[in-house]
Amino acid sequence: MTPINYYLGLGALLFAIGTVGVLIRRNLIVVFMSIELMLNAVNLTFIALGRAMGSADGQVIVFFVMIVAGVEAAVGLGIILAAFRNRLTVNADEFNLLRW
Amino acid sequence: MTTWFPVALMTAFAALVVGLMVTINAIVGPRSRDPVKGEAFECGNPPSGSAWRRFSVHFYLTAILFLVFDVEVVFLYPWAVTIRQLGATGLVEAGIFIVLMLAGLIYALRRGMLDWS
Amino acid sequence: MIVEFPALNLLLLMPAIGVAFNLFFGYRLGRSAVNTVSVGVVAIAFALSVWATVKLATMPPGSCLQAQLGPWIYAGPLRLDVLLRFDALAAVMSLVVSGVGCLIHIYSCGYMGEDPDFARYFAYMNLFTFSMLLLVLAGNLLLMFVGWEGVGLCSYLLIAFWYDNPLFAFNGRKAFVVNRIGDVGFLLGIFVLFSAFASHGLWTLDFAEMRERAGLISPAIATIACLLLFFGATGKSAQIPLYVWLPDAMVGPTPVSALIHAATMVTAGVYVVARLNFLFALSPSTMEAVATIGTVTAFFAATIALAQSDIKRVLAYSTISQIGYMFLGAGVGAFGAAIFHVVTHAFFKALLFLGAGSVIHALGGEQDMNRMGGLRRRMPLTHAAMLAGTLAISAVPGFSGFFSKDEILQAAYTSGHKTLWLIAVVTAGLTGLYMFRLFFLTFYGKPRLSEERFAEVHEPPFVMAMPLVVLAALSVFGGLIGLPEGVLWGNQIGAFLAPITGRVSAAPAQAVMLLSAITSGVTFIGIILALIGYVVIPTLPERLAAWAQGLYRLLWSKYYVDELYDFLITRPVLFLSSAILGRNVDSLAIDAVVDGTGEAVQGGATAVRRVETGNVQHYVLIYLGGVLLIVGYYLLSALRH
Amino acid sequence: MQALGPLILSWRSVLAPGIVALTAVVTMLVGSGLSEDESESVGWIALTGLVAAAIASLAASGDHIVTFGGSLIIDDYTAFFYLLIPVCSAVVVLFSFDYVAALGLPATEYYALLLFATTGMMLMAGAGDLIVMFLGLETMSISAYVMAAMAQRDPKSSEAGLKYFLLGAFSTGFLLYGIALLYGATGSIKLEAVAQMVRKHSIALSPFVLLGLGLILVGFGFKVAAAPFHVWTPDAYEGAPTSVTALMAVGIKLGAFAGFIRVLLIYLAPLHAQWSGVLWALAALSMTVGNLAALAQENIKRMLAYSAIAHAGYILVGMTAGRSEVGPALLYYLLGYAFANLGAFAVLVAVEQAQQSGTKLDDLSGLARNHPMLAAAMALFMLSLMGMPPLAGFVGKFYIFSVALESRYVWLVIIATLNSVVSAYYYARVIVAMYMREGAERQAQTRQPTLLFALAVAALATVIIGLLPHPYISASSAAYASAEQVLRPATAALQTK
Repeated sequence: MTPINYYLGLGALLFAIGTVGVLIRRNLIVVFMSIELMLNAVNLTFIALGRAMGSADGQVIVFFVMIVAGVEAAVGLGIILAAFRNRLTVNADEFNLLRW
Repeated sequence: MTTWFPVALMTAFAALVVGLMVTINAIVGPRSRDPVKGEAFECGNPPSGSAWRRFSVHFYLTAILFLVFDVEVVFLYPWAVTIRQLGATGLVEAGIFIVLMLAGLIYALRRGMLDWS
Repeated sequence: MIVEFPALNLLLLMPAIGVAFNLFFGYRLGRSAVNTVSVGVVAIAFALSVWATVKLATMPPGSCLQAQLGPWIYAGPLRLDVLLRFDALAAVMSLVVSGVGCLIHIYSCGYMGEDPDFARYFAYMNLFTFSMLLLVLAGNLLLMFVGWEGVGLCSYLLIAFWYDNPLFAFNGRKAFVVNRIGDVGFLLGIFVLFSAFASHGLWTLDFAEMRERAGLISPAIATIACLLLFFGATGKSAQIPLYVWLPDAMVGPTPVSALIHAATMVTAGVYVVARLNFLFALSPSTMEAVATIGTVTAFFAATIALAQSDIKRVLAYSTISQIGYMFLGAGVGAFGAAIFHVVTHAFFKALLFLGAGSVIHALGGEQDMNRMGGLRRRMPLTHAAMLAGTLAISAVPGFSGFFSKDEILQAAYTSGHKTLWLIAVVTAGLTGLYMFRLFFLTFYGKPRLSEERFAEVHEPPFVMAMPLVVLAALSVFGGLIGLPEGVLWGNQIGAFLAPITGRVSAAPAQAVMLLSAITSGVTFIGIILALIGYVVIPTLPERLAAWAQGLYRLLWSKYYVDELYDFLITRPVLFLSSAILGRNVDSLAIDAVVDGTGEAVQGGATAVRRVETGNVQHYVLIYLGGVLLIVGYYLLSALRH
Repeated sequence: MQALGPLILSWRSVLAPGIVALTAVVTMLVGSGLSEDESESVGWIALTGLVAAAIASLAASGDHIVTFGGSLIIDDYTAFFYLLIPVCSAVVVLFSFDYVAALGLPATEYYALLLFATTGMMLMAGAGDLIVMFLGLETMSISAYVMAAMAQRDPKSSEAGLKYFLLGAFSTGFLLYGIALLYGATGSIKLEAVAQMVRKHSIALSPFVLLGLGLILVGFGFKVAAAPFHVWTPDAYEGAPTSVTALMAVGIKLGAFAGFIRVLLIYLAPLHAQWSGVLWALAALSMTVGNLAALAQENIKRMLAYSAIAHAGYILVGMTAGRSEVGPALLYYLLGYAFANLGAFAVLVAVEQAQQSGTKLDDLSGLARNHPMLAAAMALFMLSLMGMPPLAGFVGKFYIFSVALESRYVWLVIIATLNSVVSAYYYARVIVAMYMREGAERQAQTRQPTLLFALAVAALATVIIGLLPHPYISASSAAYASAEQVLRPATAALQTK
């Protein structure tokens, strides 16, 4: 069986990739996809831990996280759409009406 | 540390293979740069318009609805597996869950989300 | 002996009733109703104070009256009650607050007779009286702090009362901010005391209980706490370094200056020190600091007062100077004398402000003494009253200020603070000089006002004159409650306060006489200098004009005296006061500290604000920075194990 | 796999949030069947539901009981927030009526989302495991994201929603990762089990627990707007419709702190030595950043956002102390903070409507002349937030700071006290603008009985909670004590073993 550390390491790596994506990508949709990647990295971690410890809790959480991610997708795309309608751009740099 | 050794080996190997293939391709591959070559392939027809098109928002709304009802199953499936152990309580709870989803569906209908006219 | 005395609640609540009345019905019911109620509630409060004091006086020394309005903050072991306690110190203070306050309320009826915002004015004044009474009656430190902040708020509201003038509003805010700076010290002092006593199981901050257990506090803690509290006191009582707000506070209505910025609120710092004397006694170094700051403030403020031409500003600096005396008294252990001086100062300074107010009122808002002069003839009553006040503040023997100031100076001398004593004596001379300068410039000499305006000058109406007369009488005779030991009935107020404030051992009789003589002598020198400079010489040219021959010589003489005066006193003093203090110290150093802090804070504000670039990915970066710091911290601590 | 033991399902634990959630569904269904104009009246349905939930909150009071397999907790702490949160939301509903119409917000969705957000806040207060805590947090946050972006035609609103959402979702990732690590270290997501595990020295100091703890601090720090995780706050508060800002400043803070305090101070108390240092830094930074930046603001909503950050800092000062004496102080402080803020935002809503103006400081000039009651109320709220005795803000601050000092966090208390002095300046600016500056002549105010009622509730609460703090402190103490009960039997059980 594959040692749990591999899963955890992969999870951490995916999480880091997602984080970097949020930080450097300019397209809001891609930023949002990076966030989803982070959530799924955590999901992987949960599954791996749950399986390693023989507890179902890990999998239960993943169901909930998936739901939350889905809802966030729905809401997030809606908000990005609203922002796009107002500003005709999805470039993260250009949203700076509110500052200071 | 030894547990990580295969990973490192794997990574190095993958990098090596990919690097090799890309490099060889770049060196030996023939190249012809003309506009036709750069065009998108649309089954032989000359491509028209931009690939960046906006879709009707209805596609998107439907996708969201699909997402919601798709994910619903995630909760119903484990319940179905343990339906006997959970008994009446489980039945009531699943019922509440389904009724709530139904309320969401009614709301979506009233807001005209499935109205394509 | 502790006696329950529920009327104390009423005493406190009377002004609160006035506030509610003025706020909700004031404008609807009109001016006379507002005047009646506002004065009435304070008068009732005064009557109740008298009743309570009489009752207290018949009880054995050291007893007190108390009333509990209810529990306030009970949390865990914390036990704070709304407890009012009326002991000798509170008695003296509440008599002054409600008594002088009542007179000033009466005077205000005339002074604010034409102001459209009378209801708001009286609401603030009653609120002030309420807060001040709460401050002096509070049985624990935190309740006192409520009153302390309340008077600060009222002071701010009343300074900026005529807020249409942006300068006034600015000055109000300056007062507020400077006071809040002091309040940091005060609040921290409360915290320190609280934690010190709490570690010995005392969770009430109750004055009486703290007094009983003061011995448990280590001198170091007492020093820290007392210094912090004293820093707060310098804010409210306008001492170095936080005195800058008081002269600017003079833009408020003059009765406000009389009540808040002369008679009562600014002495709150002295009251706090006297109230907590058992703590200050634990820390000789703090006592030294109090005495030194008081003396230095007294001297510097007096020199500044010499160079001012605005009548209210002179009085403001004299207030700062007099409070300096009070702190000197407190600092050398003569807490009773300090409180005594609070009382007499309340009488004569309220009188002086109200007199100045009459003058300003009569002159249609004119405050510059260079445009006054000769008012004696048009305002004989005000003139007489001001004379009484000036004699009292200059500590001319026999007048009220003499007894209290003398007691402080003697305590300073006998306790071995000879340098401070010397500075204080010189300051006494300066006091005579600047106060009589004010007096002469205003009431003597040729009228410097245009004739039409001079002809319109009139005595104040009865409601304004009456308080003047009463306060004049108090300024003249008020000192009799504290005669030196061995003279007639001796020091009554000292004996009354002794259970709270303790007593200092009196100096031998000859020394008393000698010290008094020195002080009085210096005072008289100051007065005579004022007389020469502002009365005698200005009249000489007229007489010399008659004697045509001696004109040149006497003109020269006048010039000579003026020059001498200018060279020997005004120049150095002016140099000190306007060049160093007035401009350099006052505006540069202190304003630089105050404004500089302000600018540093503003600069910090701008810097912090610029972090918010509006770019969501910059936010992510900041967020990640925080995450990395925290994760790094935990990784390091995990590695350590 | 664990055996599915007998499930203890207590209706008491879900009654109040259930009512709110059900009302949300009813609002959604009823409102979507009505025309645009009619649908504004669904606010009354929402109000009824919230009031009913507040009454039903009493059902959750009592001894500490864990139900739904450890997912929900019944005790006075839960009841305290089950009562407070719907009341605050109800006040928001009260001053939303005309505002929603004036801004052209979709009323049905507005009230439904407000109710869903309220449900989430309540779940956070009653959560007994980390999943429910997470779900409550997301329910409340996701609703708030949408509400912030609700003024569709206002680019600022959608930008506020966008930033709030992106950073919120990003932050969710970290919180979740923290939960995952804690789960991995302790083998459970039930708070009680986690608490028992971290008592063991070997587990408490494992990297998993420490990193998990750190990331949970990050996640909650974001929700309570503690610096440096506060960056979203000013933008989101400024851009969102004012009534939504009120909900964010009060409701979300309450929910987040309810969860944060329970998790950290009660269940992770054994790790106090590990988290107090980080909280110390967060508290000091939040207070300083919040107060300094607030000084330079011209928009009152933005200023109140920074003030909210500063107040989070004050609360964190108390949490840093971490002793059980501080618990009641925190709850009491939240109480005073909630009503003063609600009131301040209610005044802003009123001003926006009465004057057809924005929420700049200049827009408040001369308010005392034009609307004396509004100005007086605003002054009261500012004074309370400033910490002027005897109002609630002062008593709360004194209470928190004195406990912190008692725990020897001297420097933190000094920083806090200095900060509260700085804060006086910007709160005073509002008062100065209202009372001491001339504003343009404005037209007469529109009469709004519900808004005035909301304002009166907030003003009365601010005064009464400050003047007569005793009953409220007792209630806070009882609430906190009952939440703490969980530790005692556990300790006893450990000892008997």
